Amino acid sequence: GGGTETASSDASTARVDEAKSIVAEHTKRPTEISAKEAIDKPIPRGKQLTFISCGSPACNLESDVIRSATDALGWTLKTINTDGTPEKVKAAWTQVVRDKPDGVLYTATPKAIFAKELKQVKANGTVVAACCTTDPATADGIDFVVGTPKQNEQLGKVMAAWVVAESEGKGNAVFFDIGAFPILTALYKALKPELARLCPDCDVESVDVPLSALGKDVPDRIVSYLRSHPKVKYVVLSADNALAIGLPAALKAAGLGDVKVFGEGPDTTVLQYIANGSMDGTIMFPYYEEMFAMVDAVVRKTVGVPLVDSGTPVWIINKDNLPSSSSLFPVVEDVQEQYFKLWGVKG
Amino acid sequence: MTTDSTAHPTHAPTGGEPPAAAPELTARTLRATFGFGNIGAIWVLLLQIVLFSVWLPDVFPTAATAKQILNSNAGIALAALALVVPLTARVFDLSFAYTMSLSGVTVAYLMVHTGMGLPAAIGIALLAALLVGVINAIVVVVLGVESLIGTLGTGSIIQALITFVTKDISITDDRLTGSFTSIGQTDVGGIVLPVFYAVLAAAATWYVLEHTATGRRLYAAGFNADAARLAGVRVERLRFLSLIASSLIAGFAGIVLASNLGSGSPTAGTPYLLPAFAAVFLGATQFKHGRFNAWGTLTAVLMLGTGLTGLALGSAPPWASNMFTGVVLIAALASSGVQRRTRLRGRRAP
Amino acid sequence: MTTDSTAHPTHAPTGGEPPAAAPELTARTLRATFGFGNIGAIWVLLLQIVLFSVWLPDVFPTAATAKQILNSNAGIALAALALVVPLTARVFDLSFAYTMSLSGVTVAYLMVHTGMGLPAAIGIALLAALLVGVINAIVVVVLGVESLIGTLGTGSIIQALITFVTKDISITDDRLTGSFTSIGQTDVGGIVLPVFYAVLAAAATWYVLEHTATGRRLYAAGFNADAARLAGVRVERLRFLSLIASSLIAGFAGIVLASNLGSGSPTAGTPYLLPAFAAVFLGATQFKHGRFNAWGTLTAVLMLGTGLTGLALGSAPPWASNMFTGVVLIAALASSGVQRRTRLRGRRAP
Amino acid sequence: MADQPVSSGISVLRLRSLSKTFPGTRALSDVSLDVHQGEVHALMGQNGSGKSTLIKILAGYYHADHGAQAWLDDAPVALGVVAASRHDRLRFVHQDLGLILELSAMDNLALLGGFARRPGRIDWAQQRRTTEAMLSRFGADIDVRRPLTEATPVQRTIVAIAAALAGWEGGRGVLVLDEPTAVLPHTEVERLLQIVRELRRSGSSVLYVSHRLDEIFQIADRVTVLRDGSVAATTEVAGLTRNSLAELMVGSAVNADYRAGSRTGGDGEVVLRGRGLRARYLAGVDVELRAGEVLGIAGLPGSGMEELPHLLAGEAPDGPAAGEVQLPGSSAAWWSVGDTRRPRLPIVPADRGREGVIAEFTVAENLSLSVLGKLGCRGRLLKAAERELVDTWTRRVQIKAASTGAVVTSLSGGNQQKVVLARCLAAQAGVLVLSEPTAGVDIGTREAIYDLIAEQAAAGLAVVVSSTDAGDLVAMCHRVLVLGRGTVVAQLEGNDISERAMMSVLGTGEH
Ligand SMILES: Nc1ncnc2c1ncn2[C@@H]1O[C@H](COP(=O)(O)OP(=O)(O)OP(=O)(O)O)[C@@H](O)[C@H]1O
Ligand SMILES: Nc1ncnc2c1ncn2[C@@H]1O[C@H](COP(=O)(O)OP(=O)(O)OP(=O)(O)O)[C@@H](O)[C@H]1O
Ligand SMILES: [Mg+2]
Ligand SMILES: [Mg+2]
Repeated sequence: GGGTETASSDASTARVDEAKSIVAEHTKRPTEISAKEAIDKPIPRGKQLTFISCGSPACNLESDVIRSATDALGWTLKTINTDGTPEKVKAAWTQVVRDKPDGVLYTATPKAIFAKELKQVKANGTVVAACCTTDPATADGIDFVVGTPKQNEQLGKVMAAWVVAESEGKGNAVFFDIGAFPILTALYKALKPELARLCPDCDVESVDVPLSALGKDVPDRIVSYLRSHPKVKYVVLSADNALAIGLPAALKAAGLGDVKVFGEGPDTTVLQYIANGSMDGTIMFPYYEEMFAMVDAVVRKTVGVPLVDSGTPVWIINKDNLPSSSSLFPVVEDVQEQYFKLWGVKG
Repeated sequence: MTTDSTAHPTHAPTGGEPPAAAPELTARTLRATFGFGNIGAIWVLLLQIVLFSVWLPDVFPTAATAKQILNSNAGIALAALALVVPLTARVFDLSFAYTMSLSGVTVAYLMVHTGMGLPAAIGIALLAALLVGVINAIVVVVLGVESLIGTLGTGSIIQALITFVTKDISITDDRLTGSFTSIGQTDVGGIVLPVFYAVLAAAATWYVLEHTATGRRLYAAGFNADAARLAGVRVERLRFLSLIASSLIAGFAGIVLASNLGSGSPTAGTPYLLPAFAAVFLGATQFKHGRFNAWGTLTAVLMLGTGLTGLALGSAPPWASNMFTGVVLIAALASSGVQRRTRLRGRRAP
Repeated sequence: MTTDSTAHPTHAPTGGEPPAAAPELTARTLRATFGFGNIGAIWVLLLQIVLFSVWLPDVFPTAATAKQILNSNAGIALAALALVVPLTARVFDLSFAYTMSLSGVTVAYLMVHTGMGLPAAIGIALLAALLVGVINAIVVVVLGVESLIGTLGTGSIIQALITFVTKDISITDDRLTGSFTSIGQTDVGGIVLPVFYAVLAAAATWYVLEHTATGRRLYAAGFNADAARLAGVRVERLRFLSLIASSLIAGFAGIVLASNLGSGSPTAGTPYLLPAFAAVFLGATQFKHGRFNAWGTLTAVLMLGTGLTGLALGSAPPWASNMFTGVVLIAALASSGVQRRTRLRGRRAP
Repeated sequence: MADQPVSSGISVLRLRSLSKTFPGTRALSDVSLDVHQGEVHALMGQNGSGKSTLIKILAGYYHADHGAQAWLDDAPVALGVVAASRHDRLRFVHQDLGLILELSAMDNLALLGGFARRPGRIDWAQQRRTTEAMLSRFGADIDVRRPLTEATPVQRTIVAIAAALAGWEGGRGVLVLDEPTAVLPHTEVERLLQIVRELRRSGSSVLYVSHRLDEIFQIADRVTVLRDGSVAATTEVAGLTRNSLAELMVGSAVNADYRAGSRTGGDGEVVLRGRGLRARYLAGVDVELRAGEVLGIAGLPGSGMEELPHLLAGEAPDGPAAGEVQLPGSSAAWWSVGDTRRPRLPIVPADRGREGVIAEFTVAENLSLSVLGKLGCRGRLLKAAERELVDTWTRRVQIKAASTGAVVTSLSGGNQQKVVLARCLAAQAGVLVLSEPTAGVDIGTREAIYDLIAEQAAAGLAVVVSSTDAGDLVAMCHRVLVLGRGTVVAQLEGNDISERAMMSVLGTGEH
């Protein structure tokens, strides 16, 4: 029996090493954006972009990022704020129909809400670019999508590697999902098999958090889970700007200081938790990269060159490589300059 | 010492005008009807229109803007109208927002997962809303639970059921395009059907409250349940019915909303909770001197919606809409406030 | 004579019990004090404890669970206590949730962007809350705007200001760890400081309402403002002060919350809006027969919180918590409902 | 039937074995009552003797205890059920009127009498004409479309009576009036009695509750007297005198024409001055009140007699008002009547239900409300001191309550009035303002109040009393200001104060 044991332990060591190398690889800050092809035709100035803001905090940042791009291009940006209710989103699209801009950008709204307006927008010749939606890009609908479920699967795999690496191949983990956001489900879809592959002894369970718990009793739910599952020491959050807020204090009060927490999509609060060591790591959300990718898509469509792959870089941040805890930052440090170079403009 | 006050020895109180009895067109009637106190929201609305037209002369004062305002406020108008009747009978129905989600999800679920036809699905969704109304009524009227909390409780239960069935995921499918979306998205001369539904619902509410004995009894039950009871008004039955009415209207609003969304969203209704109450209470200060009423509610919805559209047209910063809503709510109510206070004080007129 | 007369809604009222006059310890007094009608929430709480202990014998009935329940409900308890005094004077303060966000953001902003020390930052944040209270009071008491809508308006303005300053991004920095987080995160024997704050706030509220002339006058102003005014109670002044009190408590709760989160979140307070009102209204049915009161509010918070923790310990599905909250709200109120209804009926019977 | 009615006649309404137990109180025990066709049947009794309870059971508002029976025209009636089917046979004016003040006169009439309908909707024009016609029988000049919150108590009473009569013309049935005249002035009482006579002539019956003995002798054929919830007697009115009737109610000898205290008083310091007082009806009145003086204010509705007490007490008036008030006891300053900072005086308001008692409070809490500041020690409310105060005053004004911890609304109307009066007396402010102090107060209590006021006045309390009941003023006052059209038209002093004198000044003494 000893031989097989050694063999299996060798195999498991190998897998742990693989996990560690995946984590190590993604802990290095990416330096290149996925788009490589420069635009060889001149980009006309004076074009008009519209951004439909979702009404959540991140959208304000996104608006600023887009503005830095349009300013460099000599384009104008109009941001329409909505409160996130379907009617107001629809009204914003009605306005896009009236305004006839050259491009419209939006994030995280299902297409069904404005399907009718979308047809008219297309008829006006407006380019439509989206982020963070399960709706696919199709010939007669959205021209370009970044932040797709497929891209999220990549993140799920990295999360699995993190659990294995941190636990030296012994981790029992729990994944907190928000069912209301289908795009997050892709994370677990990839996480579970990847964890099984990297660590057959590890286990993970997905726990669904209802929308109505956000901002209220999420930390209490997580603490309760951990108390009733004392073997679980690794917590993976599907969206830590919604799930991690207040968690460190709750873990501390419950004496669960040995639990490690990892996530995806931090806000400044989460960055702060990472900075002071009360959270262990997270995958940075590529706000800058995705906004620029959308603008880039509109630019390419406008000048008539083929669109490029919408993949975005993955970066694990932890206490040691965190650039700042008081503001959000790009994944690729000079993302702006790299795009400007592709566009042939100066920032 | 105010010398001017002695110049008006017979003080004319500004009170409620009758709804239907032909008013003589005296200066006093005119003042009471068109004075700032009675239609503050309309003046604020007009002021907004002037200001936005000056600020955005090209885009704001257009027919397209008018249509956009109407179209984008039909849903909230329907939601608010659901509240007028129960509030008249002094019953809070906080569950209406959840009922909206419920009926939308029900239609979508039935069409997508059972392949049911649209009319049948709508019928069952309305039945579900009716059931909610009955349960609310049992909780509030029969069990005697304070309506504000009782309906928050039923709302919470409805949300639980929705989560149970949908797992909090919107129900979308190709089967939901076509006839289903046409309920909410068909437009007539640029104005979508929900606008007409809202006007119809307002007209019906107005007719019931102003022109039927039931309406008068609803007000009586709301103002003074005990006296109404002594006068032979069946207060409990009216409360029961008013909760059913609100659930049915909310259920209908939810179907319209889902059709607008093209999907059954498990949380579609919740954003309407506070705005709808704000509109109904603001509406109560309009036209009818503190009584909940349908046209006042519509006016309030338009007054709040116009500004938001204007701000969006002018690409105002993200904080502007909240600021605007707050200021306008207070302005419209304060201008009616003096009025209302004197009415309340009037009770003490010896 | 019909046999269903007992079920008749217009049933004979029973008078309320004496809160002030010394109750003799008769069987009736005991029943009134410990009967289901008066402390329904406590019975429901005990029932929960038994059920969860049977279901989860290993994890539920432990000291750790008790501590967890206390710790995780201190914030909502503070928020709810902010509402007790204004509601007693019949003033709704919906802005409290936004005031919570405001004070948290203010402390964080001052410490991070101006390098101010903690005590000064807290002082200024409380001043900001005080200012909100004064503005609320001006809107509601001086301008005479219906409090439900007036404070929704001021809340909306506060949110706009927060968005303006923070761009809706949480304020974080290293400077916020250390002394700032210790306000909310320090624990004494496993129980964090906010629990003690909540108990202190409840004790203070209880003392004011039960043992001072001001408390009695607040109840009088809330029950019948006109009669109270004629009896020499300065109703307007009390309403004014009650709004200031609620803003101050909410401001303090916001600071505690921010300390707990370790950041100034622009929307930290909003999720507390409905749960806090639910707790206060439920609390009003406990101990004091329909009067808003501090201990009843704490009991209600615990009753609702215990279930949520228990369900999470048992890994209940995501819909379970809403279902539970709804059922328990209705159960606790219905069991007190019969009681309360008779009190209300008693009011009019001349 | 076992117990035969005292007088013969056909019974329209018969009640047998009617009992009602509230927690802690037996309001009615084994009451039997017959109302004959075409008679005015008075129901008398002290405060809390069960009159209103009996009426509310008839109206279906309360259930009776088991065993009660009732017949209307020999058809058994289910007590404690609001039945529309009885609506054409039984009509009510409840104590404290049972109106919905936020609604207009038109609406209130329609709720009781039915709506004028066109197919599918209410015919508001017709409804308005009907309402105006009904109200014109009383000569009431009110806008039928405006909420009754704006109406005076007198106007409200008229609306309540008109509403009870709306759509109920004669025939066999009973009109039940529970203290309709509690706040009505003499002229309006006359009109009401006239209407009651007309009803009797047309064959209707009236069950009539009042504490005013004169009315009973003017109008009633028979009287049932309740004492502590039981029938003390049912008898022909013709065989009674004022004193014997009063004695039946109280159970011991009383003087129905009681006058309290001495005829003269008020030679003390001036404690209250008002000058140039104007308001909606007042058109310039000067007042001076001395310590130990009881000053009456008489007048018809619209003369300003309802407004004056409120202005003097420091209630910021509703509409424009002018004038100044001085309280020489505390300072020499003249306060404008609109000044909200000016010190307030304790007042017993006319509208007890809305402005007097706090319905959710107990008797004790209501009583101590105005003196809480004196019951404390550094902000703390001393419960023992409160209890002592409450016990003292409950005894002094003889409040009949199950306990001082009972909700005040469980008291009878008259006892609630005593609670409010006790609250104001307890404040010991030196000046006391009373508006309709004896509204709904029984004869025994009324005398107790007269005595109490006289006793306090002798000790230096200055009192302003306005009352529509001339008897009050005669019994209590040292001096009476008679108001007409907003000004003082006469001042009566000492032994000149009499009902006849007041009526002759007001021009209503012709009957
Ligand atoms: N809702 C109630 N709960 C408890 N006790 C009540 C209630 N209503 C009346 N009572 C009691 O019943 C008795 C009779 O009251 P009722 O109102 O019938 O008297 P009344 O004869 O009409 O007196 P008044 O002349 O003062 O109007 C009183 O002792 C009163 O305290
Ligand atoms: N309508 C009234 N009826 C009876 N007393 C009145 C009335 N109006 C005023 N008072 C008198 O005024 C006082 C109430 O005013 P205020 O609240 O300013 O005094 P306070 O009770 O001493 O206040 P504090 O408790 O704050 O010291 C009472 O003590 C009472 O004597
Ligand atoms: Mg009575
Ligand atoms: Mg009486």
